[in-house]
Amino acid sequence: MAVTMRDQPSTETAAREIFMSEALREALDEEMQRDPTVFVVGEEVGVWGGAYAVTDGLLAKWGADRIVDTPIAEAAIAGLGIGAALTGSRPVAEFMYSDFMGIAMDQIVNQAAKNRYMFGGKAKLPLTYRAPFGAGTGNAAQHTQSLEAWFAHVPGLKVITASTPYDAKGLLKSAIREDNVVVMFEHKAIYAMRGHVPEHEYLVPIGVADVKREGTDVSVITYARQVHHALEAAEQLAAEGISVEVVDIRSLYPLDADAILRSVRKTHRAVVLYEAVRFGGFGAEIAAQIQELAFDDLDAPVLRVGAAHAPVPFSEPLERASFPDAAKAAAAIRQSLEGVR
Amino acid sequence: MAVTMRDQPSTETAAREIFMSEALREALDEEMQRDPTVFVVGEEVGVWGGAYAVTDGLLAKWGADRIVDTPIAEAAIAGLGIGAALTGSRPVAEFMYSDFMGIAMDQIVNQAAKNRYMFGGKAKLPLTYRAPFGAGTGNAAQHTQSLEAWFAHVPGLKVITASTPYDAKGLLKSAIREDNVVVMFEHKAIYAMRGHVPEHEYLVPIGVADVKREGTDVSVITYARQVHHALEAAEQLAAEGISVEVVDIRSLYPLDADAILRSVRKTHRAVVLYEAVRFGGFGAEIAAQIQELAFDDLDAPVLRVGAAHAPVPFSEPLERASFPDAAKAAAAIRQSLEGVR
Amino acid sequence: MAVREAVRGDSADGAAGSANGALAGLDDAKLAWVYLIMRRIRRFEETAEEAFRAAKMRGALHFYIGEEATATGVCAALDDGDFITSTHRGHGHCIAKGARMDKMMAELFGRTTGYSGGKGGSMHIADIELGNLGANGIVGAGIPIAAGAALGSKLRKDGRVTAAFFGDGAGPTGAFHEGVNVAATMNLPVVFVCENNQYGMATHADFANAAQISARGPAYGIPSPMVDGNDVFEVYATAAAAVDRARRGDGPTLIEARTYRQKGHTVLDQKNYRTKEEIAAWVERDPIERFRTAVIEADRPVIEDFDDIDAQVEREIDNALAFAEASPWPNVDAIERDVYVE
Amino acid sequence: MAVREAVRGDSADGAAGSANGALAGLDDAKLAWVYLIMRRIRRFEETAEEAFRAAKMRGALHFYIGEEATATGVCAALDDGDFITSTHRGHGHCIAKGARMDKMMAELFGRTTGYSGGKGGSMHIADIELGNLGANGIVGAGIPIAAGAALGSKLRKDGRVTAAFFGDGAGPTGAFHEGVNVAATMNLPVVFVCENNQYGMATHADFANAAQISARGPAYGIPSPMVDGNDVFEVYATAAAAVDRARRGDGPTLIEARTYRQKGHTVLDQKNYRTKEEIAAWVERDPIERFRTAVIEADRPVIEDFDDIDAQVEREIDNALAFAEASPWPNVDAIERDVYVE
Ligand SMILES: Cc1ncc(C[n+]2csc(CCOP(=O)(O)OP(=O)(O)O)c2C)c(N)n1
Ligand SMILES: Cc1ncc(C[n+]2csc(CCOP(=O)(O)OP(=O)(O)O)c2C)c(N)n1
Ligand SMILES: [Mg+2]
Ligand SMILES: [Mg+2]
Repeated sequence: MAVTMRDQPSTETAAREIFMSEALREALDEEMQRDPTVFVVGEEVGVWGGAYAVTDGLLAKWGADRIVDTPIAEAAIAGLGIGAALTGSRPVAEFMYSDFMGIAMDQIVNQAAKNRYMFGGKAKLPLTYRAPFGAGTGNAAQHTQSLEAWFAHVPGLKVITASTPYDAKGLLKSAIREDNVVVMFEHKAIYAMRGHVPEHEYLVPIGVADVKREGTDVSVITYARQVHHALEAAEQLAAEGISVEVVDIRSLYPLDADAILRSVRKTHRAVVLYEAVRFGGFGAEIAAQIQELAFDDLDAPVLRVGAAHAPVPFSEPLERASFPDAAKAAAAIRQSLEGVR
Repeated sequence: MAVTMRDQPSTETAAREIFMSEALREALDEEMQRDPTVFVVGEEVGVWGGAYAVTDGLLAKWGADRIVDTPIAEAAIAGLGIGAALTGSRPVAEFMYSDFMGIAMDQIVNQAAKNRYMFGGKAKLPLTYRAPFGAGTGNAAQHTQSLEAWFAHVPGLKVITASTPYDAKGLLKSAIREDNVVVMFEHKAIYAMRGHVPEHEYLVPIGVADVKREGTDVSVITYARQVHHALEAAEQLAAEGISVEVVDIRSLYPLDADAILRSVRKTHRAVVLYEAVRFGGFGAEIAAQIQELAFDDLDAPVLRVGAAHAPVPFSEPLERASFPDAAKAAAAIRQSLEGVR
Repeated sequence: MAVREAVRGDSADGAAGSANGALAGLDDAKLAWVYLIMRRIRRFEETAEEAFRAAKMRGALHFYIGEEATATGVCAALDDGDFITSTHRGHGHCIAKGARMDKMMAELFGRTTGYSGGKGGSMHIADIELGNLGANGIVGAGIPIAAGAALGSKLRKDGRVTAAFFGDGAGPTGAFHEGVNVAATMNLPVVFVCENNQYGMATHADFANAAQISARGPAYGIPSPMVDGNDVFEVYATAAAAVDRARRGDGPTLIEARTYRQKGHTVLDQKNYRTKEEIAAWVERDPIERFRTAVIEADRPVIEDFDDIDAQVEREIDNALAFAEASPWPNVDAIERDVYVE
Repeated sequence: MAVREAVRGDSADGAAGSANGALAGLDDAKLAWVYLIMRRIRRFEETAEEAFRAAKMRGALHFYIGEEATATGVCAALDDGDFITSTHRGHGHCIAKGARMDKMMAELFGRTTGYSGGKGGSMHIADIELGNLGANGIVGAGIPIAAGAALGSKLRKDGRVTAAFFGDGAGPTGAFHEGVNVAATMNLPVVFVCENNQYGMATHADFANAAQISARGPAYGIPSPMVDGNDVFEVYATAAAAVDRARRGDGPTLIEARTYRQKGHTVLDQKNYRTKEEIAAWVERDPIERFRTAVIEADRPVIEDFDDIDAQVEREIDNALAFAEASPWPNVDAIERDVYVE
């Protein structure tokens, strides 16, 4: 899947295309170089190099004091991050799969997210949690969930996710430099997607959405892997004369509502596309905000495309059909256009 | 706070008013009587009688084989329920505070909720999780959250919550009889609210909303304690000639969208009132559905009133101001009426 | 320990003997059963690996090859009505508890005829009727569930025992501790079986666990014997004693079975975290070979039947594969079915 | 163990001595410090209780009365730069780590001048500058955080040690096990201090924990001494050895301190789960009284100062109460502040 990069500098050797996993590795590597208090902690981040190879090679380069392998103990991993962050380090704690964060929810939500507030704003927690999420890999119900809505609902956390290697690198670097707790969800199915990443250093700010494709008829508000389905649908629909704008929110919290509203006020129609279970998913927040803040601008209801109301099934035809894809996105876009008042 | 009961039989000794905690206890007691495989398990459910006295006296009546005290081990409590339910019992597992469910999220979400599906629909899990939630008690950030949105987003769980002793008893009895995993959230601040509960046995079905007050100008869609704030606001506004309908959803999943839409199609305006953090809360799902399914019926955007974007503060003025109340509900209702197109 | 004469294995896969009695007193039928189960596990996985490499299935496959004696020895000590909880590496437990290989294979192939109708895959196979409460993709998560099954048995007084299988990698999890402690405080009829196959992914068991698992018994006031997990007789004898203790109402036992996974963590694992020599040394101690040798050395006539058993297993495997390949894919209408009991 | 001459306590509350050295060698200044801290804890809570009963504050208050020797003995063994994590019953730890009682009292009163500006209350007081990483409303949750602080110290090579306080009720939690095991595998500079005050709410420690906490050391390959938590000398000596071990890089220690909460679980607890005799027997062994007696028996002249210390503490308490009552309530504009670093 080729991705249109809007904010990349045109003067670069445009040829440098790397995998998203590599882009993330570069982010870790550069930030470890920049700040000696940055370290990585998690299961199999060392010898194994991370379940999705993001930390591959970093142990050899940085040693076991910067790339800290842990036992299988997600609550402890979350807590190691908190304690280290509170006392002067800048940890990046990895969950091998976001599905395992269920074990660490108390530490993430009751401890990390609330620490600063409960204690009156004195502590800072420069702490990044990374976690692969999303489906499409045949790993079934306990390894393929999209639970970002849980975290976006928790004050004290910032929540980000990238659709391209460029964004992934820039967002992760910003997250590491934040003095707040940031949860970064990385979509498994696009770790091996290639995209341009410049040689020079850059950051992608947290809280700023990115229009990945401009259009005038319908806005698709989306994130992570679904950005690519949206772009695919937009490409298909362009042939039918339908102009689709694709807004990649990149941050769930803080949400760049302005960018979303800007787009919707232009197109007057919105489709929210996300891979989590549709019911109760983060798309509901986006839809609720759009209709509230741009009610008079809407020519059709905000539609949502999300996953089926079921755990993720293993079998390929079931898994495929459970999730949004370009065809479903296109269908919703068409439906949105039919709903003219 | 007096509550208007709509579905109570009028022939009863209307005098029998009991606390919500008693109503819940009656539900447990009756179901334990009815089915010898029903048992209660949790922290301090026995000698102590439950942190909110719901199980008070049950140990003396039923003994330690039916009222099972556990160590502080929420993941184990969740798992005890799962294992017992899979093998022929019908457990009611209690979390002392819903805030502690963070520790048990893996068991609840990856195990209980997914078990039946992952294993091809053969197992049944007649399992009820009970958990006090909500604020207003000065118990601060780690004891007063409203995290129902997390659970409503998880296929395989049913999620219910009551605003009255009548509903509490009827819903809990239904939950215990379900062959599915039901999570019942009980609002702490209304355990000590009294309301009519008939002597005769009855059930309140899961998945059916209840119009707690009829009105014609604006629909307030709400649940649990906020129902009372909505009713208070409705009462106040009635004096101003504004007729408010209050819909108590009672079940978050399955959500009785028909009942909500029926109301909104009548009033053409909706305010969603909930006590969780506004951003990403369950009210977003309700708002998203209303605007999608009743777009042409709406005369104003669906408004949402929820809690501040912060952990729950301890200090009384802060805690009070963080949460919706009748005044805030009334303000939103008025705002909804102003938004005439 | 209750004596079971019930024939194990499923009729579709052919008759199988039963196993009970003390180690020395294992009769021929039981020895035949043990061999049958271990061969089934081995051949099932070898066949699944081939199918995976031929791109006939997807997802993650975690092979139990080299660890057969543990599941087999433990399940030989269980009654048919007893329960187990299993892991991501669950094929062996599943087969040892009597599962049909055709339905297992079909599940790995993602077909409707599979144990989970294709919804689960390799990591999510259960057979409630046979007492297998399920494999699990979450390390350690079966342990509290096993405690729950045992609590159920205690309250229902059904006389059943639950065995919880888990790896050395589960040793550090909170679920382990919460589950074992609760079970011990309540004296529940459960046997915790740690399959210490030396690694969890690339992490050595001794790196992950601050002390050996068998040192944990005193922390819970329960016995924690260590056994050679590649010696089916030792596993059986120890498990039988633990099951007995549990059934008597004397509470849990924590067994650490030292064994080894001869294959990678998953079928795709190419990582370099152990030496060829280490692997070779453990292959030398292959549980099936050791079992055969022991039977030969004991001069037990049942050895004559082993060729027949091999042939039987080949037929079962061929059937299972053919069944799986011929089975239909699930219909997408099924996606939202089976989430709830309607 | 590093020698600290730094004056403990906060200047607002008046000067306080320091404590270090071996048990026998506790000099008068240190004995005075120990007495000062224990008296502060006792009087702070007695005063808070009165204020609560006079409806001047809300929420839940968990009193440490009767357990003063544990926090005091442990903190006497820590350097100022060392860290602690605390619990829902955190006033004692907080004071022993040098907190100001005026800001604590104001926090209990929900005022802006409180440690958390009124946002935390009794269960959520921290003082990062004094190394107190915070009380905690979640049982057991401080343990992984303490491991994290210790990991941070190890990586930053800052020579600091972290002490994690928790109750017997935290013994069964997954957080305990994950935290302690990880710390032990990584040899982190942390001391785990289980304050076994016999109960968690109405649940006896022996009901909740299948074996005594001090039996757990071998499960993690670390020492797990049991001490009389009402004997400040014994607590101090054991903690000092553990801190020493941690600072040397030899890894964690798990200390079980047997003590007793003389009050109910919270200020509102009226439940009937222990006998009057049991309570009376422990009041007999009151840690402050025992400390006084020991000082008298040892004929240490510092005893002469104790009345002055009492008087000083009364002044501090009066100040704290007046400060809290006179302090402003938080402004509602503050609700969404302090959630993030801006
Ligand atoms: C809670 C959790 N954390 C991490 C994983 C990823 N994971 C799957 S298997 C595995 C290793 C498990 O090791 P062990 O328990 O020894 O079992 P083995 O694979 O050796 O049979 C890991 C880390 C998981 N599935 N669940
Ligand atoms: C995870 C969790 N479960 C339950 C509770 C409710 N709770 C608060 S204190 C307490 C008892 C704690 O006992 P212990 O650890 O012995 O501390 P103590 O109160 O005796 O000091 C319980 C059950 C909690 N706060 N956190
Ligand atoms: Mg292993
Ligand atoms: Mg205690």
